[in-house]
Amino acid sequence: MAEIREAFRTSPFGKAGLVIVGIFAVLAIIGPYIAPYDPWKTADQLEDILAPPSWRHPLGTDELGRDILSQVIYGTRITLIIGLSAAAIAVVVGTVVGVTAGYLGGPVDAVLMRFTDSFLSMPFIVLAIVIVSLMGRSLGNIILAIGLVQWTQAARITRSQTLSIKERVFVLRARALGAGPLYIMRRHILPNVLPLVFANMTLVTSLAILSEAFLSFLGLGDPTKFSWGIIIRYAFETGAVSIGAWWYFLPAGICIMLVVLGFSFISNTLDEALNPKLRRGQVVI
Amino acid sequence: MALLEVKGLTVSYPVAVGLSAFISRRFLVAVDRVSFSLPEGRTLALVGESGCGKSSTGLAVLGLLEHVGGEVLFRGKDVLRLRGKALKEFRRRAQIVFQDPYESLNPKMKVRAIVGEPLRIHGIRGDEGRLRRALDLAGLSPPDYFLEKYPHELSGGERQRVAIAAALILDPELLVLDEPVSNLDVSIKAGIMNLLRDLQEELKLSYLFITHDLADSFFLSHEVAVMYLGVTVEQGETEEVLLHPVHPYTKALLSVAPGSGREKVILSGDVPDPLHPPPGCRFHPRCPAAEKRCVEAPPGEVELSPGHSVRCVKAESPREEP
Amino acid sequence: MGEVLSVRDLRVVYRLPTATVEAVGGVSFSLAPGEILGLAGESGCGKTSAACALMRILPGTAEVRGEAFLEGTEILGLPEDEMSKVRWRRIAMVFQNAQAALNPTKTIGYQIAEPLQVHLGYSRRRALQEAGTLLERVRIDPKRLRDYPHQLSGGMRQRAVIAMALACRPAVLIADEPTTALDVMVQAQIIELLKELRDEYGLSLIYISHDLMLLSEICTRIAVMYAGLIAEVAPTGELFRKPLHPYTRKLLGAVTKLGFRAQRLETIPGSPPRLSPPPPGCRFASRCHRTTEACGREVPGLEPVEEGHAVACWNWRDDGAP
Amino acid sequence: MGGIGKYIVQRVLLTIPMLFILLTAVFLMLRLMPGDPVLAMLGGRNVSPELIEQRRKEWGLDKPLHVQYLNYLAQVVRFDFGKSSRTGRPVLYELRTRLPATLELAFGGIFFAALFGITTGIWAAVRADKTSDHVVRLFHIGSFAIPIFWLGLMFQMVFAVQLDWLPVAKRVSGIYAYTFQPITRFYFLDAILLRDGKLLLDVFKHWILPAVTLGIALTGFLGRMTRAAMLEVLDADYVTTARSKGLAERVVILKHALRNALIPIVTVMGLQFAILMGGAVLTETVFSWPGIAGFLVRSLDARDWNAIQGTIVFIGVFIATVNLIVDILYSIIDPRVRY
Repeated sequence: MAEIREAFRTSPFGKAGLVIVGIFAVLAIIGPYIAPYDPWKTADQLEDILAPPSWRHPLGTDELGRDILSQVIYGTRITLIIGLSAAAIAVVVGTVVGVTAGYLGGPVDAVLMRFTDSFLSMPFIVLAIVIVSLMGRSLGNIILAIGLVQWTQAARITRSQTLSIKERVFVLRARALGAGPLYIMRRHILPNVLPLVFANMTLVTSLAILSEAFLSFLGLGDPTKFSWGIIIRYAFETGAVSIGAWWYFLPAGICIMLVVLGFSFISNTLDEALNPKLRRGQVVI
Repeated sequence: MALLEVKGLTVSYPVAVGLSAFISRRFLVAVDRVSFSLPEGRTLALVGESGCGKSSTGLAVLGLLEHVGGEVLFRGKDVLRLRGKALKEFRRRAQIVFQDPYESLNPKMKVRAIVGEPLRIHGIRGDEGRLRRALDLAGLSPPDYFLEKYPHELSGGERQRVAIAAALILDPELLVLDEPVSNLDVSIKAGIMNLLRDLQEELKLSYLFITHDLADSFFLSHEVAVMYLGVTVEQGETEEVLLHPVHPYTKALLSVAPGSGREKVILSGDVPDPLHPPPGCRFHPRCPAAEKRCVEAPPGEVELSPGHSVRCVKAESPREEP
Repeated sequence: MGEVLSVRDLRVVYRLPTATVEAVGGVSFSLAPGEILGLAGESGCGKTSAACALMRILPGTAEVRGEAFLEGTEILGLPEDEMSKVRWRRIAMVFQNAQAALNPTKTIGYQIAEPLQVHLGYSRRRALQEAGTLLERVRIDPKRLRDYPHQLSGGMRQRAVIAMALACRPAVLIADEPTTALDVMVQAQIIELLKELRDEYGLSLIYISHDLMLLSEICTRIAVMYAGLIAEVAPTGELFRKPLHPYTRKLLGAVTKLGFRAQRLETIPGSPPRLSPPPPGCRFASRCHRTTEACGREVPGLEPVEEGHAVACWNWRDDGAP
Repeated sequence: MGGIGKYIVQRVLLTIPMLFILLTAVFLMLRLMPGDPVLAMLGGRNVSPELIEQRRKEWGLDKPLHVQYLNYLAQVVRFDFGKSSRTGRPVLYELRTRLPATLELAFGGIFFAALFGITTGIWAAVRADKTSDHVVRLFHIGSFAIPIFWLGLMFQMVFAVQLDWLPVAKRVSGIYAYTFQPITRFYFLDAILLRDGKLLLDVFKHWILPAVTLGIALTGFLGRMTRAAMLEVLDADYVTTARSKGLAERVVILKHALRNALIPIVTVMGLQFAILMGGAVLTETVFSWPGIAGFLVRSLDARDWNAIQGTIVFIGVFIATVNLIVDILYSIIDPRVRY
């Protein structure tokens, strides 16, 4: 824990990550109370259709005259909910599979890992697309689909960590004392694996946020909600690029980028704190 | 009766050769029919170079390995066949201290949890006094200073003392010491060696002391078994074996020990691959005194004097000093 | 005259983000042609830092001060491009971990031939031919030129590293714990080889080790280091017969010896001082059994006692022979 | 060298169970997903029960699951994925004619990813902890964080719409759409075979934006990997040894460090390829690129059952093959791999 605090204290990237994620988290919570408009409210006048940014609509409007700033603010909550829940599913499934495979070893490990490998050889976007288009475009299904395709990485990381801890002498010592497998997993393996799982979770969250954007962009988002990906999808469908309506897709894209950047900064900083190999400047004595 | 009686102990490891491990498994015989006995309150040193099977023997004696053959009798009961409660009872009475104190302590646990762990595993109500006594015995005083520390806050010697305290807390009878001082600096090592000797006297402990350092075994052990490629080539009273060695390998090993003052017998080449051990006497390809019959069959064990035995054909037919 | 290497007041300071550590605090010694000087000391005493400083291969965080004359040329202040002509050509180094010192994806031959091509301008073919000769000299079959490091045994790898270091016939070879990871028998082989090479190539050696007994087998002179300073330097026999520094005496008393079963081993209470910054007086004072008021005030310099024997202690005279 | 041959055979044999698991997973996913696939495919509420039954028979979905499974395997082994209900042509034909487009894009992606990622990764590692290192790392994380489709849209807006330097989408300009008869369907190759310089330029202009877009999507991963691997190698004793042997820094980095650093990079290249194909789906959509991924998206929209299943299996087999090649490549660069 001390090394994590130290890493965030010394890394400007790590601090920036915490700040960015913090701001968006606040926005997700209070968003609906501060949004200037109802994001679904269409325009009454013609000049409010695809209007460029103005004092009335700071980020302009879409082809139905809806306020884009409000859409982006509402989208924050949806995007973060999807990102965090999908990451939670992925990490829980991945950790269970990884620790089981790593600790039990042998045929269980071989089967689970072959299974993981075959998942890895499938582009996760393709898998997610198929799952969502078969199950229907709802928020829950999107979370489930992303979670179910993102678990492989968590599984690999926890497995390799479990394998290396299992070989550590203190585990052998516990066995020599007569400890059973459950005791060893609980007392020795998990406490050493969990920090990595936690670091991995931040990375998976950013991947999940990107995945949601991908799915939405491909027309598989939940049509009853605004997420950043869906806003860009609408912009794409409207042909915002060719008519030069940059305000339509720029803000949502920048938000995605910032949040992913924030989570990545955090994940990098955690990685460096937990993986001494990445640290530099040791003394040679 | 001896506390520990090992008869014909064999340890093998499955070898994974690349991807073919999925198709066929081969076994490497790390320990081949090793026998010895360890009386109460005494120390037996297993010495030899890396890969000679001494550590495997130590782990096998505690029932920690798979693919083990032979018998390991602890107070007359075969450890290899113990299950359930009886096994747990044995685990209480036999403990191990490992080589690397950096590795053998869980970095996420405080000293209190590490030393108290054996109590917890055996469902013994841990009282504070017992913890303190164990730390005290291991020379960690005052105990309060150490109880709330994490391993990384301690020096190498202190960590090894924590490991020893954790091994002592259940009042064991047998301690397997697997190279307990090999990673320590000389001045710290000396303290641990003294401690081990004091503890033996005070608690009447029996040690199975695994080491590559002949001088260390000379300091701590009553008896010595010299191992080469999974086989004991010579064993007996420490002074007998290390001052009047008979087996050519023991002689060579002693001669190259720094500071032995003996004329060097430097064997060329490396220890053969244990996957393909040489036929006959395993030492013959490097033996300065090898002859034809050494290739033909492995030599039997010859008792030169009570307790001092050697595996060498030259000793079998005592024509001359081999 | 006739000194190959003469080091004066060598200091190494690490400037880390969190602290400034004085790893070597003013070390002076000289090396005569054909001499083997041992640098002894426990971990963290600065022996490796001193060696790497002479090779000028310390990381950028290290600051090196002092002078070192190699065959009359001062090398610590040389510009890097000049130094890169001297390094490996006149002064070379063998690292502790041979496995790590060899590039896993290049053949042994390639790696031995490389310095010959760079420094002596040999053609690729000639360099490889010479590499074969060198391999043969360190008793490796020249056919193995084409092998990759992982195909060699630990002992062979270290011998290949020695061949690589000797390729350009340097005047000085620094061997940093070259046998620590190896078994005693292989260690004996390497030491024998180094002695032969010294005679044959007229090498001077600095041999770094934590093992005093080992140094006694190979060195003509031994310098004992403690906390970044030389505590005592003496010809090998003299150091063992008549150690004067309290640290040297304790260290010698802490070593287990074959054939002499001590009742207890000497121990040194406490641990070495922190070097960020070092304490004002004698660095051993906090662990010394006899200190005077001078010890805490001023660092004792190396005081010559006899020919080749010097000690850095305020009270060596009062502390009669052991 | 018989060792390598044996290794390759073993590696191929190991790929078979993996493919088998993959095929089974695809099968189970498509059949056992909640919701009736036939209903989903027909996509409407107002479909008569007769039509549903008829389709069910047509697709063999009325048979027991294990029979369906065996039929499916038999189909896959023959690479017979049936006909696309959307285009009316065999799915395999559709995939085969679209593969060159996807490959052309994918190669471009790998090329630019390597160009940006590996070079900057090495640069950052060599100058570790200096300002340029921080800038490069920021670039790596940034390129990972940018949603690739959004980047494509930005590129389109800047380079195609605002500056009008490059075309917005497609593989060739409209004028060629009718006159140009592809031979290999690799348009670069076709243009060269036809000795048509103008066509070549046109193809290049269409290719560059999507290829760079896809490349940047991978740059972050590759760059971070390269930097980490390079840092580790630069810290290794053998690099210190190489330096002290008197080799020039350039030689130390290129001859001693780089090859060892590439070993872990090559191992993740296989995984990268799966990500690359995922990125291709998005890139093809943004740039209306007529490749396999675009085909999948349109098949999904049209609920084209055979096409979906065929495309997924095809992509899976394709990636498994690439992984196999990468593994063999790995065994060649790393002499420590035991055959």
